[in-house]
Amino acid sequence: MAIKIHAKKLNFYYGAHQALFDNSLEIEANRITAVIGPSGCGKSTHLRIYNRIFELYRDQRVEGELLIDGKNVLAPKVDVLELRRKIGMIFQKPTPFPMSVFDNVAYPLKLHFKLSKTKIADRVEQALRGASLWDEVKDKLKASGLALSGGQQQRLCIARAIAAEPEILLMDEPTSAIDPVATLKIEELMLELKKKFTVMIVTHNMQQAARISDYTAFFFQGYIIEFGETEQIFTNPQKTKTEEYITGRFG
Amino acid sequence: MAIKIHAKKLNFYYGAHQALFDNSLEIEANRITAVIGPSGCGKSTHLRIYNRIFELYRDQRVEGELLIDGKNVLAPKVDVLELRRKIGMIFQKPTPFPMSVFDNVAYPLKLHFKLSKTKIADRVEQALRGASLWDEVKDKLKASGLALSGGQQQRLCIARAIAAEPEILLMDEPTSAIDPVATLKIEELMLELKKKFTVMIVTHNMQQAARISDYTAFFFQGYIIEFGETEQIFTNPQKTKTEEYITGRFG
Amino acid sequence: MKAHFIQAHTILKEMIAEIAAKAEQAVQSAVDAVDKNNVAAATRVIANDAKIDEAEIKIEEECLKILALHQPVASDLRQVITILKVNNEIERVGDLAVNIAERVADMALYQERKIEKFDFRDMVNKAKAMLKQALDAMTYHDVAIAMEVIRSDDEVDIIHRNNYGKTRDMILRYPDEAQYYMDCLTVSRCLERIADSATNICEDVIYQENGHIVRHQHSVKSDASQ
Amino acid sequence: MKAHFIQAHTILKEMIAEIAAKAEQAVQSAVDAVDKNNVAAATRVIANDAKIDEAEIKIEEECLKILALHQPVASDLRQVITILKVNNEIERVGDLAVNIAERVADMALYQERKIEKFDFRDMVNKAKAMLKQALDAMTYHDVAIAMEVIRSDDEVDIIHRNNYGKTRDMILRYPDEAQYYMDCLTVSRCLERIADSATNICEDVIYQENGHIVRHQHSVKSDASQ
Amino acid sequence: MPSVKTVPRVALNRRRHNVGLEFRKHKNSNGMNVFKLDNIFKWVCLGCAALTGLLLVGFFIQLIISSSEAWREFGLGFLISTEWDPVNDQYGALPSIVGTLLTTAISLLLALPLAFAAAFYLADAHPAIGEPLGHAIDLLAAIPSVIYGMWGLFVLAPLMQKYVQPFMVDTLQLHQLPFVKDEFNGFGILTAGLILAIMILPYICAILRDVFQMTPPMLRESAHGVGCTKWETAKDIVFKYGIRGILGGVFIGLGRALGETMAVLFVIGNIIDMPDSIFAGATTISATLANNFAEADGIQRSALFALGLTLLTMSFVIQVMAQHYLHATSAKRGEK
Amino acid sequence: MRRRGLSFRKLSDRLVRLFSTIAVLLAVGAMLWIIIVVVIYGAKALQWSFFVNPSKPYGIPDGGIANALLGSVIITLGATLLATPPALAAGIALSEFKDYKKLMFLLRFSANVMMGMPSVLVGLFVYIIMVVPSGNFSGFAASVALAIIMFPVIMRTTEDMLAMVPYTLRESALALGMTRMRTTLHIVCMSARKGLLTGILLALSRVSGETAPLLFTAMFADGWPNNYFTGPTANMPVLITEYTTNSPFAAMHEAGWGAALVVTALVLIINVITRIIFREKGHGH
Repeated sequence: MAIKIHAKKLNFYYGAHQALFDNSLEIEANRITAVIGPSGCGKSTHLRIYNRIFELYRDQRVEGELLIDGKNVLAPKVDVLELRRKIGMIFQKPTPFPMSVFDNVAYPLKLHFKLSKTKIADRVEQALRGASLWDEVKDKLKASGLALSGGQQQRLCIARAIAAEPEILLMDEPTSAIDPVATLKIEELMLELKKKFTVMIVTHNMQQAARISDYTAFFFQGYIIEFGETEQIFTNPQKTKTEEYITGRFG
Repeated sequence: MAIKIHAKKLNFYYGAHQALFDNSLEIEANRITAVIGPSGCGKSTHLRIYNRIFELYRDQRVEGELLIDGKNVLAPKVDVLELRRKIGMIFQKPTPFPMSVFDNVAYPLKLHFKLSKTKIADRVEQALRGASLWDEVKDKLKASGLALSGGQQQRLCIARAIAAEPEILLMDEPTSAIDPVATLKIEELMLELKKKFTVMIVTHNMQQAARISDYTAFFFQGYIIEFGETEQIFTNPQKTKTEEYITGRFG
Repeated sequence: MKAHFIQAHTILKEMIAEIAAKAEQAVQSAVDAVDKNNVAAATRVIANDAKIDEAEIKIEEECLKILALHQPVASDLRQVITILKVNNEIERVGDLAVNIAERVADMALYQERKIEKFDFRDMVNKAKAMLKQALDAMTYHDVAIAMEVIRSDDEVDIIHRNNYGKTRDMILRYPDEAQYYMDCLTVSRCLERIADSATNICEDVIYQENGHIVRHQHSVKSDASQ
Repeated sequence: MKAHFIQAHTILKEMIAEIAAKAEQAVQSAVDAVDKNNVAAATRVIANDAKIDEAEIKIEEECLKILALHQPVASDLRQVITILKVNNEIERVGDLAVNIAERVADMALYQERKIEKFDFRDMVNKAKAMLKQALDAMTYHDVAIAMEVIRSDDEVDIIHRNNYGKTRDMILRYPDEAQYYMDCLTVSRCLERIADSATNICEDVIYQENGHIVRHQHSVKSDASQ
Repeated sequence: MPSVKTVPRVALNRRRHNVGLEFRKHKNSNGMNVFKLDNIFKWVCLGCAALTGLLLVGFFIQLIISSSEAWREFGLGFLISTEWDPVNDQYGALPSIVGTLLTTAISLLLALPLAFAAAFYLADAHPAIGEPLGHAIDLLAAIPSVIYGMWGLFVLAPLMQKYVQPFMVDTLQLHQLPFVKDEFNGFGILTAGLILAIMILPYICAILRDVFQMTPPMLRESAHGVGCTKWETAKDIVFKYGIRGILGGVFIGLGRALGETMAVLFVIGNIIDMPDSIFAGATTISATLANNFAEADGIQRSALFALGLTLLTMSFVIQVMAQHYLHATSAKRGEK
Repeated sequence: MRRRGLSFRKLSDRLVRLFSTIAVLLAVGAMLWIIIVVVIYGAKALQWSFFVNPSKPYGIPDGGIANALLGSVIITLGATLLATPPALAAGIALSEFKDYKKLMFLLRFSANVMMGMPSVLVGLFVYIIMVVPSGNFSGFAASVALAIIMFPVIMRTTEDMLAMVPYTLRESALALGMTRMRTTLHIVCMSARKGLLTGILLALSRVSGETAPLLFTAMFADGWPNNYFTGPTANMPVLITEYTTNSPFAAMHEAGWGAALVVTALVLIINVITRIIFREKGHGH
């Protein structure tokens, strides 16, 4: 399998406080890689390096290399906007833009591509279908994105993320603010998404990681303690810390 | 085993909207009874009848009988303040009162009982020990209750609830706002609590219900679909709806 | 959860169907080999058992994986556990087929002698039918068939008990052929144990469907008569 | 989760220790009964098996309950699964003890005759030691002991194979005593299978500790020689 | 934002995308233009934000400069001098300051308990009653102060003269207390305090209501859950929970009362003299300013600016206190 | 354990609740009283001529309020135009640029202090910086004074409203490859647009009844407001003050009440509109 992302000794700092230590990972293309660990272990922080969203905050900085398709995207010359187009991100809470369902998905398209109106409509439909949302919203494309239910909003965000034709999808606890039924739908959607994208998901819900991911990385206090096939992590973890965490023996 | 609470055909209304339908239950003393079901199924509503806390809101009303130790507590003549002393309630989020740790626990004592200072101190210690919190807070009894961590706050609320010598503890998703490690502690605490109290817990976390409860009631759309021993509910539910819910086949 | 679990569960069911087919085939081939004194066929059965063993381990790993990753409850859990146990029984059936096949070479030595042969046909048919029905019961979640299989186990037991007496008589009558009759008894015992396995599978199926463990309720029986 | 799981798990371990002790006792009593031609003792062994069966079902239910309610993963899951399987093996050992005991009445008939008796002592000691070690390995999570038991299984196999030949020879020599020698063979086979069960338990223990299924790696063996 | 539009448009740079889509825009490959634009936007916003700080400093500077003459003339004694004599160009601030403090104190004394009680009622009332009543009280705050002044002048002052003050003096014999005299004409400190009380009531009430509402429902429910009555819940739990917010609200009301001009101007009597009774006519700083500014010049004008500076300083201190408490509550809420 | 008496606790509860009901009735009663008085006295003045005629000096009949009304509208609109753009930008700065925490804290703090500033001082300030240098009162100076009052109100409301927009919305916009500016203007401000409008209206209603600053800046003139930048400009609040305090004539008192009614009505209308807009926003979320 092709390695899509190769993190090499990432160190991350919040001001003077070091949050990540020598994180190295190799992420396979077209697989779901789950990132688990106790709160504050750095799992979200790790993900936020990938699309350099951490740069919003002045006192945060990273050291190390992050190769995507072999290219170090942490290099200063890299075009951040283009990088972010290539890496879709889904957040903990659904964040539909304050516009219609259609415009929500069309917005990134218009931002990045020059397309005719019909082509935009096509791609919006395609993205909404890709997010298993088309059937539910096709009759209310003009309604506000905020009028949808929580689960639908989250799928709208997924549609928006995949509209710009990214290659990687980062999901930061995408179902933590969503009810179980909607969670189910999104988890099923992920099975579809991994056919086209490389998916990374941060989750505090171990069962979720177990259910949906192919690979699992266990973070603890900023270190990657163990990384391997999900099956192996959950049936036969190699590190005591991992074992303690997944069996709930912590604390 | 003694039946502590006997709900008889409870019907509950939010204004014109009926939320609960003919809820009948028999709750055993000194057992943990879990109430599970999808969001909006009425599980919290059901619990809020027990200490008549719903009466705070004008448009909510109940029909039916709720016998506690054989006495219908929904009768108008029942003294609500005394009823609430007898039924401790723990909420979704920790709600320490804006006072010191000590006063948090002493407050309900002073409210309901005439006690000397030393006796109050004794009982506060006893309650804090009962909530497995004493060792952690004995050196900061004067600190604000809000200064504790989330899990400690929740145990403080438990201490406060048990200080007034209740007989029943109602817990409305007591760990949903708390991190996994603290959740563990509270779950372990429950094992202790059930020795002295009759515990009812509403939870959206099926695994939690499975782990800690002796009996489980499954609510759906305001009806009690199934009620039985937890083991039976989770290995061999009798109703299709229950099966669908606990195996995640909903939606 | 569901989609992932269903996917994994479907794969599991296919795997168990496959191993069941293999085991059935092994029994059939072994019995045929006894019938036709076909040592080559018997050797093949013995060689093929490795595949069944391999499949058994794969299925078991898959079951454990499902338990660890999907943490099923209620009927889902019962199905996985049932498969875990049925898988074990099927592997045992495969082993028993090997045991039968191992006797073939020995028995073939007596092929030409004019001794009284054992007639296994009735027993073979019964045992094979039970095995087949048991697997069907599992596949189609059919408790009725499962109950029937459990009931018919007694018949096979009786046949085996008769075979035991017959063997003793035969040995007394033809001491020189003791080896052959002991082989026959082994075959009979294997068939009886295949029927037992079928019964066990059916008990598991009933657990899968009803959630009740019905084992041991109809008197202690496994290997009860030799 | 932990406290509740540990509580349930402890109970489970106590239960499995109890059933193991019962099964060991049954084997011991059965073998003693054979040795002393004590029909009464043998009858007691047969009667007591119902308790083992009952305990087996209780343990299995407890395992399923833990799986459904606590949804263990990693080593916790492996321990529960191991107990589930070991439990099954132990029940089988109990059944085998019954099989041995069932022969006692028959063999007692030959008590007074001056025939060459079988000496099971070596085999009994080996099989019993294996069973005990296997249970110890499980209790103390000791992979080394488990490996040793697996290795020593071959010795018992060899003894049994010798017994098989010896039986045939004896029958040829004393056809009138065929019944007795067939009983002896049955006892030998039961002991051999008890050793097999011990081996299986050890394989499960190794899985429990290492997470690897080691079964079938040391050649197909169960009942491989009669 | 006009300032942003003047920035040159981003250079278009078309290029092929691997899926075959055409890129619409995007900066040149190093992305500089985009960030320049972002930077300009940021500095424009920051500049506007800085205005508020500059204004505040400007207030002090301007008033200090304009009042420097008076300070030179009277020194700090200006603050404790009771004289205000335009004929002899002798000016002192004490009468105005005392009037200000007295009216403010009276208004707070009257408004606080009422506001707390009203907020308690509104927080608990059925929405169908509580909401309209709440809005009604809020609208009380929206009525321009000049209207209060008129109402005070034409309605309240006559009522005070005819009924209230006679009642207080004749029936309650309050004039035996110090600082109450049996001379009254409807105008004066008490009337002004009363008007101010009505004016600041909605402000304090609104903040208290926020405090009541900001109290997590679960906290209130848990108070009831341990068996508190509604009043016990309010005084022991909600009050303590929102104490800082309540203090902030009190200071906000205090600031209002201190600086209010028009409503006071109409009813206080505008006598620049030390008051000897709560019925006496007096003045406040802002009333003095509004009343005398038009005709004043020279040292009198400077003295008025000095009064203004005094008021600014008082108001500043009170606002600092208010912000201190409100900020602390919002920080606490932020944690939750 | 000895139990505390329940009846005493319940009685005090009832008494307090009775008192609180009275308090609300008092407050609402005061409002109704004021409004009713204004309506009763003011209604007499409301005639067509009252709205179309300019004000006349003392004693001249048929004086209206048209010039003052127009003047007030011009002054207030001027103030709104002056204050809104920089105040919005300032609000954006406060909520969006978290890099300069101490500076932002100071600015937010001074805005809060400015919001509580007595308006009479704002009048004084503008008098010093505008009226004195130019030598004359002007409507524009009044607009500046009102703008100074509006500025912190809009700024702080803007900040609060933008702060209510979840931070992840910004991040998700940026994560799609948007620039900071586009994110702020297209996504964040769009999300909060009703809140921003609420802030502007809030500020508007706050200043539309202000009197004290106008005394020092616009003053008053019995004529149409045709020299907004250079001369005293007629306006409602000062008209009311003049007619009620400095005039012995009943007709002028009556006109004052009429003007008061108009101002009160306008202010209350703006207020109610603000509330409705804000409530709709509340439901949207």
